[in-house]
Amino acid sequence: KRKVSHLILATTTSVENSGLLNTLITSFEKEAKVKVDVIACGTGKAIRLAENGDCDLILVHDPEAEKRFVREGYGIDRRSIMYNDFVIVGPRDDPAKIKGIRGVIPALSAITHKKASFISRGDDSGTHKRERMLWERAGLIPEGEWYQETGQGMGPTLIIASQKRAYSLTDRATYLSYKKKITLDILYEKDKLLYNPYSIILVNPERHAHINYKRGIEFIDFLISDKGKRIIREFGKEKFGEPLFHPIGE
Amino acid sequence: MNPYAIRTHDLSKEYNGEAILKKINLQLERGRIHAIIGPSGVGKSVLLRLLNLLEEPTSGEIHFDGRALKENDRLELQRRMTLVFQKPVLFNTSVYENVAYGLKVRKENRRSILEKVRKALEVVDLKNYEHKRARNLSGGEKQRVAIAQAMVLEPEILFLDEPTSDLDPRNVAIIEELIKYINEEFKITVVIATHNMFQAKRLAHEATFLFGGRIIESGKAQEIFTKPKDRRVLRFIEGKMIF
Amino acid sequence: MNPYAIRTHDLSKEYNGEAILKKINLQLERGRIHAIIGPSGVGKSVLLRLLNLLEEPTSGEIHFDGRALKENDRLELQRRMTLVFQKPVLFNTSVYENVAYGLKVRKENRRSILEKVRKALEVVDLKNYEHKRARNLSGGEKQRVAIAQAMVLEPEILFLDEPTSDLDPRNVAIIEELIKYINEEFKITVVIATHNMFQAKRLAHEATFLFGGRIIESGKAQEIFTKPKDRRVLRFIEGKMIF
Amino acid sequence: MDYILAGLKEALQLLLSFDRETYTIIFLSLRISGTAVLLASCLGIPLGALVGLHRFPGRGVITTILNTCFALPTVVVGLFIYLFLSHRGPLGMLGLLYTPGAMIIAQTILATPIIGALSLVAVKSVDPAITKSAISLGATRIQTTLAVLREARVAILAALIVGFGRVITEIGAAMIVGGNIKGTTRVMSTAIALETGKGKFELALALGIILLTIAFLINAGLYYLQRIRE
Amino acid sequence: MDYILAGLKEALQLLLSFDRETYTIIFLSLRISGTAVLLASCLGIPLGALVGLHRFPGRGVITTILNTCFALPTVVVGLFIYLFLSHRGPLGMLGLLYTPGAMIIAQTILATPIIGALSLVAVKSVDPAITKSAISLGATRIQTTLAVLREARVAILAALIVGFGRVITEIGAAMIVGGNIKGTTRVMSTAIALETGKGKFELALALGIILLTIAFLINAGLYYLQRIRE
Ligand SMILES: Nc1ncnc2c1ncn2[C@@H]1O[C@H](COP(=O)(O)OP(=O)(O)OP(=O)(O)O)[C@@H](O)[C@H]1O
Ligand SMILES: Nc1ncnc2c1ncn2[C@@H]1O[C@H](COP(=O)(O)OP(=O)(O)OP(=O)(O)O)[C@@H](O)[C@H]1O
Ligand SMILES: [Mg+2]
Ligand SMILES: [Mg+2]
Repeated sequence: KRKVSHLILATTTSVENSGLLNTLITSFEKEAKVKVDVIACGTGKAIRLAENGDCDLILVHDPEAEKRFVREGYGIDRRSIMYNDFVIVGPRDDPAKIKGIRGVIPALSAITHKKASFISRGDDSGTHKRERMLWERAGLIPEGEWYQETGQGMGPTLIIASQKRAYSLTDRATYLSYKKKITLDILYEKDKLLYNPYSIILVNPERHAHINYKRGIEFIDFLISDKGKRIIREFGKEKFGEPLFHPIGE
Repeated sequence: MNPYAIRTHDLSKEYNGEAILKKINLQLERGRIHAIIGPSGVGKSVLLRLLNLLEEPTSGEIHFDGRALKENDRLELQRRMTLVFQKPVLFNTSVYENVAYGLKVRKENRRSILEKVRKALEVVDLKNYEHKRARNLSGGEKQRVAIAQAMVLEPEILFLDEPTSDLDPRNVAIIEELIKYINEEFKITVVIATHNMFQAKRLAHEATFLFGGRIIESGKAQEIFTKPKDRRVLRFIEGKMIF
Repeated sequence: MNPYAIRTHDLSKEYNGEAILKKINLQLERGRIHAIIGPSGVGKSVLLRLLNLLEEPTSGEIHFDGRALKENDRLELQRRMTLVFQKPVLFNTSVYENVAYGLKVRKENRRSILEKVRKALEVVDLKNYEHKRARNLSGGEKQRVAIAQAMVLEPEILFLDEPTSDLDPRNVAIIEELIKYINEEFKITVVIATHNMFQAKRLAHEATFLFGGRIIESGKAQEIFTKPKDRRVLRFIEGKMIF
Repeated sequence: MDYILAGLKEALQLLLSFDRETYTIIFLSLRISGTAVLLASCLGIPLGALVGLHRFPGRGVITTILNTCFALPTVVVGLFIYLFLSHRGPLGMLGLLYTPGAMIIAQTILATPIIGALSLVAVKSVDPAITKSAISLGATRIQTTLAVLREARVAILAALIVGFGRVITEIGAAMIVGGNIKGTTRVMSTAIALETGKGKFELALALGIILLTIAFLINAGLYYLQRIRE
Repeated sequence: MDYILAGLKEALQLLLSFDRETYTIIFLSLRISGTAVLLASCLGIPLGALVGLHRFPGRGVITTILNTCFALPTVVVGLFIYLFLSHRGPLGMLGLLYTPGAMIIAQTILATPIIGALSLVAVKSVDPAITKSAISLGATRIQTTLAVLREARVAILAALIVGFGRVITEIGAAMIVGGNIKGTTRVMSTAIALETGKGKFELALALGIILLTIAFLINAGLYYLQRIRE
């Protein structure tokens, strides 16, 4: 039997890799006397694990998939707890000249038009799904030598983009933590379409009776508490000069 | 008790469809020394391996103590006999471990193993060889270890496949004396495959000649060596002078 | 040309600090048959391995054709001599491949290899054995393959380590005839390590007795076998009767 | 080059700071992989000996299957076991998912065919006459097998080393069934993958260097033991 | 169980639909890993034979290092090569990063010590008398080594199988130096990891089944070849 003193949280690698989760959990564990086990995996896999009842909570960023997950009765209590944003990064010389362009859609069009290299994650992650949505909105079908899919996490994808002097869509948090390893600059940012909210969802205890519902609620409550918000707001400020995530409901 | 330690009935053996032994009917009387003689490649070693239950005959039967071999007393039978191979195959361990092996698998106590092994090594003139690695021994030394390995077991039936081919005269004498001694003293049935006519003559009570996969003559050693009935045996025996 | 095919100077060999051969000074005259005789474990096989450059002596030198061995003509020298081991070690391939091996490494052409191998197999009475697996042969058959393996190379010096210990009289005769023939016909120097006194007497022109790691007597075979000077040699020769 | 030097420095620092987390990871790795190799030997060596020493119909197929297992992607093994241990799976009630137990199971399954296949080759390389000699000296079937294994000891030891290397470095299965949970199921290989994913190459290299050092010490010990026993 | 059946079904569909992407991945895997094993054999077998057949100071250390390489995390190898091939690295100008060439290099480095270590055990298991016999029959050093290798052929073949299994299943290095780029450097193992990450377990299993089937066919072919040659 699973120990009730454990809470299993499946989440995307980007959140785990940033180190935010670690800080949050350390603080939570002190108060709640419960251990939170983090399984870092892609959004797709996290949702799959939750469907199978192999975790108590998921923390992901793929609004479409999240909604479906709740609609199909696998999850309850979906809460958007924080956000950051996506940015388009690229080589400093900006061959497609997207810097200062108005809107992300024109930016992508410029890249397509120039056939400037673009590296996509291609792994059905939240980021990848957002990228696909953007191409769709732009009415473009990215195809050809210039568009390549890595099928890897955000970090490795940034490294590949850097080596190949290519554009890429990334979340700001991962970009900041990789900044020193790569030679890519943020070339486009701040569009409504680049808003990136993270949600936490409890696995439906009616489907999986063993789910640690009570502790799960406690964890969610902690995340949306003032203390939780403060931790999210402060995280990374010192190291990167700006916060990596922003709590929702400020 | 059945007078025959082993009898075979139409024992045959093929390898890849080639018949090596053809309907061998052999009677090995208890307590005697039997010589199996024949040219190289005739099947002497194969015969010993069959009798020692190391290989299955293609057809035919082997009777021990007058009873056909039953699958479930294979181990017990096996432990009543031992074969010294033509080319000694020793384990890659020390001389002591090699000689002790058969006693260890019989779960004898350490004390008695130590004693028996020491004695056997003394008999084969390898007194200070206990800790040497068997792999590095000379040809004759290996052969003597193999003989000691079998001797310590005091089997009811002892099969010897060219047991002295790698030995010098002194050691040949020692081993032959030993064979005669254990045969007389403990009534151990001995079966020797050999091409050394001198040795067969010196040791054997009974002799069996193999030729072309069949027994061509068999009987009292004395008679066969002095007045063989088969021409081929005669030729073979006369060949001894060039040995 | 130097009258000695091989001379050794204070050749010594130790294993793990134990001296096996002690300052051996041997002169092997070209074109003759030499017998190395001595009890089991005295170091006959070790000596042959040293002479055939398969092992390094602990001290001392070997001279070929009157010249000390130089590292860079090792291969060439090696190809002028061959050793038939006491335990035939055959490759796990066919009989044909085994006998052909030495010719193949010398890059002889296929035609001549085929011819020579066939002839050699015929001589050792293994005519239809070409395609058999060497591993499954009888003891005597293996030994004959090993002899054929060496013979096809027609070496200048042929080392034979107990070459007929697993053979029946008929084959012993064949091999001995062969040895005599190649010695006389091709002036091949032959060195035989043996404990078979009959054989040494029948074949050897010269004989060397080893005892306790040293040469205790050496000279014309005729003289040594009839009136040995050393008591230990006498005892050894007298032991022949029990062979 | 700086990376590598930095990695070396980091490795030393990690070890010398006596960082509890690092040591937890190291010992967990050794415990899990050691246990798995032990269990896999108990299954694999007898299996290899059985197939290697006896002729029976289907022997070729079993040999081929064992050899095929070298190409068993660890992710696939992980998935399989996940499907069994998942709450929806047949063994879900055991609650083994995300525990070291699950990792041991996965690694045992990975190592068994490897140790089996290499043991098979090992016993096949032993002179068949050894078997006959042992039987003739009165050994039972099991004793005969043990005698052959003793002759093949160098090659069997190599099989264990290969098995150990396979499981202590594998990531796929460990991630899926262990979950790489800090303090519970995070082992060296998954920690290395994690740090690499984070872009902390120096730390990843440092952990890699530590893993190799441990492996080197184990191998050196085995080599030495083997030498003095000969 | 349904998963596995679903995986099997999916595998069949993938193969029968003659999906170009699937076949590209399969052939790329075989090409890269096949080439790597070939190169690794050219290096590893002579290395193993050299260390196995000659006595020289440092032999024990080399043996131990080779054995340690079984515990070489593929991620670490990947990182190393990445550091060399990256634009900032010493070999950056070759432009090999994220090409099959880089993967071949990584896999060769992974497979060489493995094939070397197992070849070493293989030649060590051969009766030392074989060496002497070959020399006595006039073989040069190389010919002698070849004779010993021929005696050890079963075990050498096993070494190649182990090496092939290692490289065709490894993910760590392939991801880092290959990049898992669709159509260019995506191989079976990285594709399996990708599908697993997406939560598409059936597809991952399907690819795993295809990989195992290919490995099985290769092994069966080798087994058969070996049988008829004996
Ligand atoms: N396992 C085997 N597979 C195939 N053929 C075999 C096998 N064992 C023996 N033979 C063949 O059977 C024949 C008889 O072999 P065996 O060893 O019994 O001869 P032998 O009478 O002992 O001869 P020798 O005096 O030379 O030892 C030989 O021709 C040999 O090649
Ligand atoms: N490689 C080795 N390592 C250690 N000891 C060895 C080695 N080779 C031979 N010996 C020892 O050296 C001695 C001489 O061996 P060798 O084989 O030369 O004897 P031999 O005269 O040929 O005897 P036999 O007539 O029994 O063949 C033996 O006591 C043997 O144990
Ligand atoms: Mg025989
Ligand atoms: Mg000898």
